[in-house]
Amino acid sequence: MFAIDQYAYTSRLRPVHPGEKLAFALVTMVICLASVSPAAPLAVLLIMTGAVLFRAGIPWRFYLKLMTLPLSFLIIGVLTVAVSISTGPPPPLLSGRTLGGITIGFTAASLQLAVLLFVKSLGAVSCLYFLSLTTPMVEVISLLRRFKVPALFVELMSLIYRFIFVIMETAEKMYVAQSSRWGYASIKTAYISLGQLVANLFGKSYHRSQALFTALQSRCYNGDLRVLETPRAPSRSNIMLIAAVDLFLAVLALYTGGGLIARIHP
Amino acid sequence: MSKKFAFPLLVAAGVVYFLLFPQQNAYAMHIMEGFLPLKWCIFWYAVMIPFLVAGLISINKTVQANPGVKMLLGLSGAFAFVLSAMKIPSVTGSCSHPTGVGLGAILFGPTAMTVLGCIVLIFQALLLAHGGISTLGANTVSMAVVGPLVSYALFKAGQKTGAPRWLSVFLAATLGDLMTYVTTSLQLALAFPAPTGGVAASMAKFMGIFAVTQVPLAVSEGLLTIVIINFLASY
Amino acid sequence: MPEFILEADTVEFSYPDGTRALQGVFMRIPRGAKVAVLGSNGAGKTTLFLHFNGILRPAGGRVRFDGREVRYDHRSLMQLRKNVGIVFQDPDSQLFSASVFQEISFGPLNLGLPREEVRRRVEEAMQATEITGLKDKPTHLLSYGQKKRVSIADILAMEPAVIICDEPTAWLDPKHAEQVMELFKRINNGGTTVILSTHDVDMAYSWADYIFIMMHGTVIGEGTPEEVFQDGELLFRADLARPRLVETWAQLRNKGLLPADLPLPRSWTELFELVPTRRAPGTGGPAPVYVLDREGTPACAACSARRR
Amino acid sequence: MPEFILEADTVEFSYPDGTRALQGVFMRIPRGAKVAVLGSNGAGKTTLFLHFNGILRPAGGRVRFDGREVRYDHRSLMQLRKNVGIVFQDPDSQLFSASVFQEISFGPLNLGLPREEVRRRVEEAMQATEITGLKDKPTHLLSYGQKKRVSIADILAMEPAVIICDEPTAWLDPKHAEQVMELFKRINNGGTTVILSTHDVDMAYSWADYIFIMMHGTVIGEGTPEEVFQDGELLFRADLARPRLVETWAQLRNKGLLPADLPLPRSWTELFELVPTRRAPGTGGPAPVYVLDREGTPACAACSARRR
Repeated sequence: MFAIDQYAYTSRLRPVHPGEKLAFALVTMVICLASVSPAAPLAVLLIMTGAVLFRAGIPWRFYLKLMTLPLSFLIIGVLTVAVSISTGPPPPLLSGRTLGGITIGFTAASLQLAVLLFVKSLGAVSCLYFLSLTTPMVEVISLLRRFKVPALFVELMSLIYRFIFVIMETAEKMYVAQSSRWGYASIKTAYISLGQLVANLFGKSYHRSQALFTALQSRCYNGDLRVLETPRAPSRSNIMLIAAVDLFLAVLALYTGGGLIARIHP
Repeated sequence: MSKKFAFPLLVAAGVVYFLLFPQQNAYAMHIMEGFLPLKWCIFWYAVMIPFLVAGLISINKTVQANPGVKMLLGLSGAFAFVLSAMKIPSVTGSCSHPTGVGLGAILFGPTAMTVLGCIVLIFQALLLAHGGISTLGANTVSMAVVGPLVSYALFKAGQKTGAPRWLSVFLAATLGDLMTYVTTSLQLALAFPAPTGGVAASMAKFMGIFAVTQVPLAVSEGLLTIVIINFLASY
Repeated sequence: MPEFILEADTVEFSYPDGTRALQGVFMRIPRGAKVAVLGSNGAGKTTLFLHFNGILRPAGGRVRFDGREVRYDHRSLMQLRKNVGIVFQDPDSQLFSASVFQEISFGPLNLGLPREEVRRRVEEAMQATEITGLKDKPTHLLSYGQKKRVSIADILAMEPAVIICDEPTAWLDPKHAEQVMELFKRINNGGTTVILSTHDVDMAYSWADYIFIMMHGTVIGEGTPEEVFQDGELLFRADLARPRLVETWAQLRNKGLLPADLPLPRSWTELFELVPTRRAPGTGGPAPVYVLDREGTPACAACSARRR
Repeated sequence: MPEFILEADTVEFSYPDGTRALQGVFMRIPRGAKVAVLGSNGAGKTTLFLHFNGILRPAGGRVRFDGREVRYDHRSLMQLRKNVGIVFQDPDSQLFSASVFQEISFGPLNLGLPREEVRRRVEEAMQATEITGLKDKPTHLLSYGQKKRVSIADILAMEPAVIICDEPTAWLDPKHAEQVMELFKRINNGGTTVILSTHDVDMAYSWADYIFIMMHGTVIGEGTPEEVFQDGELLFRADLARPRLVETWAQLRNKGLLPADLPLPRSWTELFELVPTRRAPGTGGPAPVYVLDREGTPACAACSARRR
């Protein structure tokens, strides 16, 4: 139903310990976000894309499509940051127009910020995709359980994850049934049909929750949704690899990012 | 390319992209992964946590008294996720996704919505690639704290003043939606203040841009929510 | 008027998750016929049906309605869906209105018909499916069999030229299943082409004029019920059992109890009429056995045999 | 050890909306038996089952497990639910976890068993239901039949003395339905009492040791399959059809082709073995007919008859 979810269960990195994958994705993302020059984010983008395509075996077409998903937000957001609007004396613009006393254009600083923002976002997105394309949600939830995230939160997460698919399927069936009876023939019928669909879906969700409660009770449910975890041994070589890659990225970020350099050459 | 043409060209490219892929603006109000600087990510996580904890404590109390509520909340969360993945025909002719902020607040109340909304946002990031992990705090605050609070307050106020149900539902859903978008714009403006004019000028920029998609969306969602609530009342 | 009302011409389709649901399906539905599509779960029946009213668009090949290739603009699609109605398997996912009357009026109202015409059609559909008495009942309080009838009335009220029904007898007890099959016979008598999918060979054998057998997304055999169910090799490939009726007939013929040159019977009554009565030696006749006759009143088998 | 493992003694129950779901049900389940409860939707089967493991509490009458009256304090209830497991009809509202392994471990963990024991039971239940290969698959990627198996494993892992299954074959195609019935035969062979609800008379006839017929919240008849399905008046009142096998047997006997004093056959093979071969006069023997034998390989009927 969701392509990302399916790849997570079938990717070649599935057998790797989920904790290692999560740590790799998160640490790398933090380095990427902390970086103040484009070099480290670009390296992150490259490494993560390589890992997803060549280690996990995700088809490049799909990955590319996924990469275009946040583009509309990114382009609009980056342009908004880059453009400066001023009514006073025009700032030192690289390029721009003045219309009726309002100056619209780029400054060197804003353009630089926009470019940095662009690559940082893409780098972070690649970290997110690495995680979601290689780690099944079941395992992410297990990790959260082990990290002592409140049990209620974890239980709700696992229930919601399980039933997203059930409800989605019901919704799709209802939508198809409505469409074949002209339910979406015009805007007006579409609103009525959709309203009817959502209201029914809510009713069905309610009844399903009651049926689920009954079923769990008959299996001695006593308030906790306890389940047995299958323990997994972390791999030392993977941890070393992750440490090495992230160390490299951190040094790169510090070295190009002005942190170290700035102190030496103020 | 001469610097003179760089600006108009880029703006034109943005506009063309915007027009070509309108469906991709559907989740525009989720701040994407990596867009906020690290310190703002941490800041919004810090803002989110007290609300989340309060929500969990309140849910926990109900669950202790009635263990079946846990299943109901689980199914409701799944319902909210599926709702947000649907497409509604917008009044402008394109399609968009409902946020479910208003409906959720009316059906489940604002405290439960904070917890459910946060989980839904995690799944949207991991399953649908909308939003992100680093921006989860900021998105939760706008979509699962501010929005539902506004919606709920408006709906209750509407009930108290005896306004017709359709009107209070419409206002709750539409303004709840709009407030999430105002909050998001504020979050972006705080992170990227304009060199001249600061946060206020930046906020004006972001609000101006997102108004194009968000105002029609909010109105569409308001209308849809009226239809939904009417059907629910008739069962 | 073309001989075939619906045609699938080498239709290919894959779901986004990569499942190749249809792999070059070639199927031509004779106008006015009672057609059964047989196949186990996952054979591609439902996917094919969703192509017949344009919900799905083939990745390769063509679908033709009334001799003309189906186009996928909004107007053409609406026209197609008006002519080809689908009753889905699970009535719970297609009933959404508060009352039976409202439910059935959903389709005709969406067609933009005048109120009077909508009312007439709803009344007629309720009469045909024998649910007039349920008119004002909320749909969620109906029994499963009643819901099934309402979901058929839903489509009847749109007066389509072809009515497709996915697994009409799934989860119905034998008695109600038979009633539903009778209903589809009547609908077909009115001139509507009826297509049913099923994995019930007994039902397909006694009901259909023409049968298609699907497997792994293709049609692996077709023909009249007599042709299809005497083709042992085809049934074997399709992993289908022979209808009990054909099996019994073959066994009795094999035992020398039936003449070898008679055609296959189409119903149990026909079969039992073919079997000659033999007086047990030494007794005055067969012992009386209580059986239920067609109308369901208990009757002594020996007596009713004598009455015939 | 009491002869009856579960007893419902004039159990009454009404739902909050006023529906009188059970009106004095009297039912005694023989220990170690294969029991089928027949009845249409709304007859009260599910409501009765929910009394058998203490989810519902009777408004009147008593439920007894193993000869002792059921009490409704927390401890007694847990004890009862450990011994009486219910597999619900819709696996999608029973399976709460996306992981098959975690799902099955839920019941045994609630019993307070040590981790190693839980793991052993989960493995065993997966083996018995033949789903070990699905261990790492998420629930939502399973087919309906696979989900059904997981929901059975859920209960098996609790190792109950009685396993109740609500409409086990609903929505399954004939092949998978037969596999599930085989599974319940194996479970029963291991000593577990199995209770199934169904409206499939053919299935109930060939599978069960003992049958109850429910209607409008009471038991209107019970007995061995032979007894129940020869009682024409009972079947008529219960709005049930006779199993095809019984019907055919009765017809043949009535025609004098079967001796009147033989017991009812329990399978079609048995029936056909009872029918004597008669050489058609003037021919050298019956014409060969192609039939599928039990294993599904096509074979000439005449030959296979000769081989026997």
